[in-house]
Amino acid sequence: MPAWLDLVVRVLIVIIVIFVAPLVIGQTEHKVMAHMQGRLGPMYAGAYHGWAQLVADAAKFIQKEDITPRAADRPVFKIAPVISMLPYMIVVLVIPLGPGGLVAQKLDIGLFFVLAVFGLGVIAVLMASWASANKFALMGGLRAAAQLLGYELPFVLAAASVAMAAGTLSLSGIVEAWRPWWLIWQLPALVVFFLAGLAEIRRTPFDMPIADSELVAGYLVEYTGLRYAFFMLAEYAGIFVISALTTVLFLGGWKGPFGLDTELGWLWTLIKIACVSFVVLWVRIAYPRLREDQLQRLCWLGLVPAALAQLVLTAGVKLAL
Amino acid sequence: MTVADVLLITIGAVVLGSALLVVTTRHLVRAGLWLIVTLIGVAAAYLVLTAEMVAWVQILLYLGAVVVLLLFAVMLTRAPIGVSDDLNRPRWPGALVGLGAAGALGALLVNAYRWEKVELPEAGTAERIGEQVFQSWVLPFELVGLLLLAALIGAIVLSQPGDDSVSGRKK
Amino acid sequence: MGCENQSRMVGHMAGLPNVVGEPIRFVLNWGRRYSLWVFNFGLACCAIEFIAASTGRHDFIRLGVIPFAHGPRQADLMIVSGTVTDKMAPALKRLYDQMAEPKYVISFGSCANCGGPYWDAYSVTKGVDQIIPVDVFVPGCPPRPEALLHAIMKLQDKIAGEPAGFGGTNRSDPAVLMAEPVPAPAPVAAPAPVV
Amino acid sequence: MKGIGLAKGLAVTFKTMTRRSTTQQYPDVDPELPPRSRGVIAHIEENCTVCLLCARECPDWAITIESHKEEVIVPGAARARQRNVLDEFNIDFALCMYCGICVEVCPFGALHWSPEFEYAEYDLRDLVHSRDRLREWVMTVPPPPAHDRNGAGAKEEVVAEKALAAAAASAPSQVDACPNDGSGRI
Repeated sequence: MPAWLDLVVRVLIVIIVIFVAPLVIGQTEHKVMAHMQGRLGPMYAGAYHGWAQLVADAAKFIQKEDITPRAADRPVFKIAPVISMLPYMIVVLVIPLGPGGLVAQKLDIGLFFVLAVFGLGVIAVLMASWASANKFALMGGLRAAAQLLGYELPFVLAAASVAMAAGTLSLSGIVEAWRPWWLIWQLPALVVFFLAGLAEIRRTPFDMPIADSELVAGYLVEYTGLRYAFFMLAEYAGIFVISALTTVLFLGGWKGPFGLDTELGWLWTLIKIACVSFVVLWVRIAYPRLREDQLQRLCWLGLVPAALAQLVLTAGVKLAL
Repeated sequence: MTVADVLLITIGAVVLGSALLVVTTRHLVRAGLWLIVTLIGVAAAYLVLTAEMVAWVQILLYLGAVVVLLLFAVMLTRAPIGVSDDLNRPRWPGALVGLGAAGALGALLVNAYRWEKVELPEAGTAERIGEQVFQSWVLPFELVGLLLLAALIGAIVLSQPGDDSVSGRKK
Repeated sequence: MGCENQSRMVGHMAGLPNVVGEPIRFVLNWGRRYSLWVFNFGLACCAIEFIAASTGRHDFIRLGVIPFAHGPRQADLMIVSGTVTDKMAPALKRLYDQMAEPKYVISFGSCANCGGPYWDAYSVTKGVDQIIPVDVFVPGCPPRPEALLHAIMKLQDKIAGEPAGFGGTNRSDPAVLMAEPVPAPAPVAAPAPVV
Repeated sequence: MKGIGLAKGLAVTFKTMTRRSTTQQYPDVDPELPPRSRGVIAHIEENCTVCLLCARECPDWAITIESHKEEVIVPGAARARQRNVLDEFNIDFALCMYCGICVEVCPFGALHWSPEFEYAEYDLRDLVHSRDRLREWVMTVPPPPAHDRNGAGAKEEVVAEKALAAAAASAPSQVDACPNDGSGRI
C-alpha cells in the first residue's frame, strides 16, 4: 500500500470512529440511564428498542433553523462548534488500539501530545460563551475556564506518574511496560486522572459550565440545530477519548488475561473503553452536580495533593526497584 | 527550496499576519483569539524544525493555560462584542518598539549565522531535552525552580486573609 | 440580549419540498417525528402530570420526547401545561419565538386550552392558542399522563403527514386560525326624536 | 465513613438497572387506570329529563343543552301531557375542569365518568363533544367499583349496626329508650 493511501485510510478510520463512537455512547446512555431509573428509554425510533434514536436526532438537527443572535459576534459564534470537535479528533489519531502499530499515527511523545491537545477543548467553549452575547453563556464560559485551569494540574500530574513508572512518553510504550500490579500501585493516579478527565470534558458531576438548573445551558444557551449537535457530539467524543486514555494509561490497553494480545488486542482495548465509558455514564446517573466551590475544593485540596503524593510514591518505587 | 522551507515560509506568513491582527484589531477578545492562531503557528514552526517536545509544551502551556487565563481575565473584566473605541494603544511608539525589537533580533540572527547552512539536529525528543536540562543546564534549571518556588510562596502569603481591619473580612 | 432571530432559513428552504423526493421527505419527517426535544412550560398543576409522564411508569422518552433540552433554543416541542396569565403571556410568546423552526406546541390541560376554571378571571389568558399556534389540544384538569402520551402520538401522526421537510410548515397566525373576524356593527339609524 | 454514601449511590442505580422496569408501554399495552379515574363524561340520553341541573351547576358553563317540549296525548286523559325532548347536549371539554359536579347533581343518573383518555384534538373546536360522542362513551363506563372491604361502610349500615349493638346491650333494663341517641326523646 502506498504511503498516502495508508494515511488516507487511517484518517478515514479515525473520522468514522470519532463520529460513530459518540453515537454509540449516546444511545447507550439513553438506555443505561433509562434502566437505572426503572424506565425503558427510546423504544419507537427504529424498529428494535429504539436503536435509531440518535439517528432521528441527527435527521432533526439538520432541519432545524440556524439562529444567530443579532448581538453575537457572528464569525466566532459560528466557528466555535467546529473547533470544539477538533481536539478530540486529533487526540484519537494517536491512541493505540492494539500492538504493532494499530494506531492512526505513531508518536514518540504521544502522552505529551494528548495532554497538550486535550486542553484546547476549552478554547471552543470560551469562544462560544463570549460570542453568544448572553450573560448565562458568559458565566458558563467563565466556569469552564476556571474549572479547566484547576483540573489541568492533577490531570497532567497523574499522567506524569504513569509516564514516570513506564519510563516513556509513548502511549504504546506505556502499555508495553504496564503490568497487572500497576492497578494497585497506580490506583490513586487512576482515580485522579479519571475524575480530572471528567472535569475536563465537563461531564456530570462536574458540569457546572452547562448546569441547566443554574445557567439555563451555559455556553450552549444560544446554539441550535447542527451547531448544537456538534457540541453534543464533542461532549460524547470527549467521553470516548477520556475512556480510551484511561484504558491506555492505567488499565493496560490491549493486554488481556488470556494471552491472545497480539491477535485480539484491539478487542481488549475496545472492551475496556466500553467499561470505562459505562462508568462515566453510571456516575452521571448516580451523582448530582457539585457546587462551584465544592468543585474547586475537590481539585485543590483533594486531587492535587493526591496526584503529588502519587508522584512521590512512583518515584520511590521506581528508585527502589 | 525544500518542503520544509515552503512550510516555514507559509507558517511564518500566517504567524506574522495573525500577530499583526493581535495588535491592530479593535475587537478586544478577538485579539486574544488571534493570539491563539499566532501561538499555534509558532508551535507548527517548531514542529517543522523537528523540535516536537517544545512544540507540544508550547501548546500545553501557552494555549492550554496562558491564553485561557488571558481570555478568562478579559471576559471577567469587560468583554464588549464589537469594536472597542476606547482602546489606548499608542500607535507610533508601539510600532517603533516592535520594529526596533524585530530589527535587532533579526540583525543578531543574521550576524550570527550569515548564510551558513545548518543541519537540523535530531528530533527533539523528551530524552534529549531531559539530558540537556539535567546535564548541561542543571544550574539555571534549579535557579528557575527556586524562583518559581519563591513566587509561589509569595502568592500564598499575599492571598492569606490578613488584618481584619484591612480586608474587612472575619476569619 | 440577542433574542431576535436574524437569519431565518424558512424563507429559502420553503421551496425545497418540491424538489426532494418522497423517500427523503419521509426520512426528514421521521427524524422530526421521533426526536421531539421537549421544553416544559410548566405553570401549574398540569406540570406535575407532565412530570409524571416523564417518570418510570409512563416514560415518554419511549416515543422520542426527550426532556434534555436546556432551553427554548434546543427544543422542538413546547408543552404549555398550566394557567397562562396575561402577565405570563409575553414571556410565553417570547420563549416560543426563541425556539428554532420546526417547532410544535401542545396545549396541555383546560387552563392552557381556554382558561379552565379561571375562564371568567380578569387576569387569565383564555387559551394559549390566542398567542401562539397550537398543534394539539389535550383536555383535562389535569389530563392523565396517558392523555399526554396520546397527544404526542397524535402530534407524531401530524408530523408524519407534513408536506415540508426543511424549516417547518407554514402556519397561519393564531388569530386568523381560530376566530372569525367580528363584523363591524351595522349602522343604526338615529332614533327619531320623541316629540 | 465518608465514601459509603457515594458507593450506595452507585449500588442503588446498578441494582435498579438489573431489575425489570416498571414502564407501561401504553400504545402497545392498555394502561392500568386506577378505579374512578376521570376521563370523559358519558351521557345516557334515556335517563336524561333535560332538567338543566348539570348545566346550571357547572362552574365553567361547559355544558349547553337545547330542548323543546312535546305534547303527549294520553287517551282518556283530561288534557295532553308535556315532555321534554333533548335536541342538543354539548360538553366543551376544553373548558371542563373535571370537578364532577354535573355527575353528582344529576338526579337520574344520566351522566357518568368514563376513564376514556384518548381525546386530544388538533383543533380547539373539536373538543366540544355532542350527543353522539357522549353516547358512544357510555359503553366505556365501568361498573361501579366494589366497596373497600376495610373501609367504613355506608352511613346507613353503620348507624343500623350501632343501633343493633346498643339495643342488644341495653335490652334487659331499658326497653323503651331510644336506641339512637340515648337522650330519651323519640
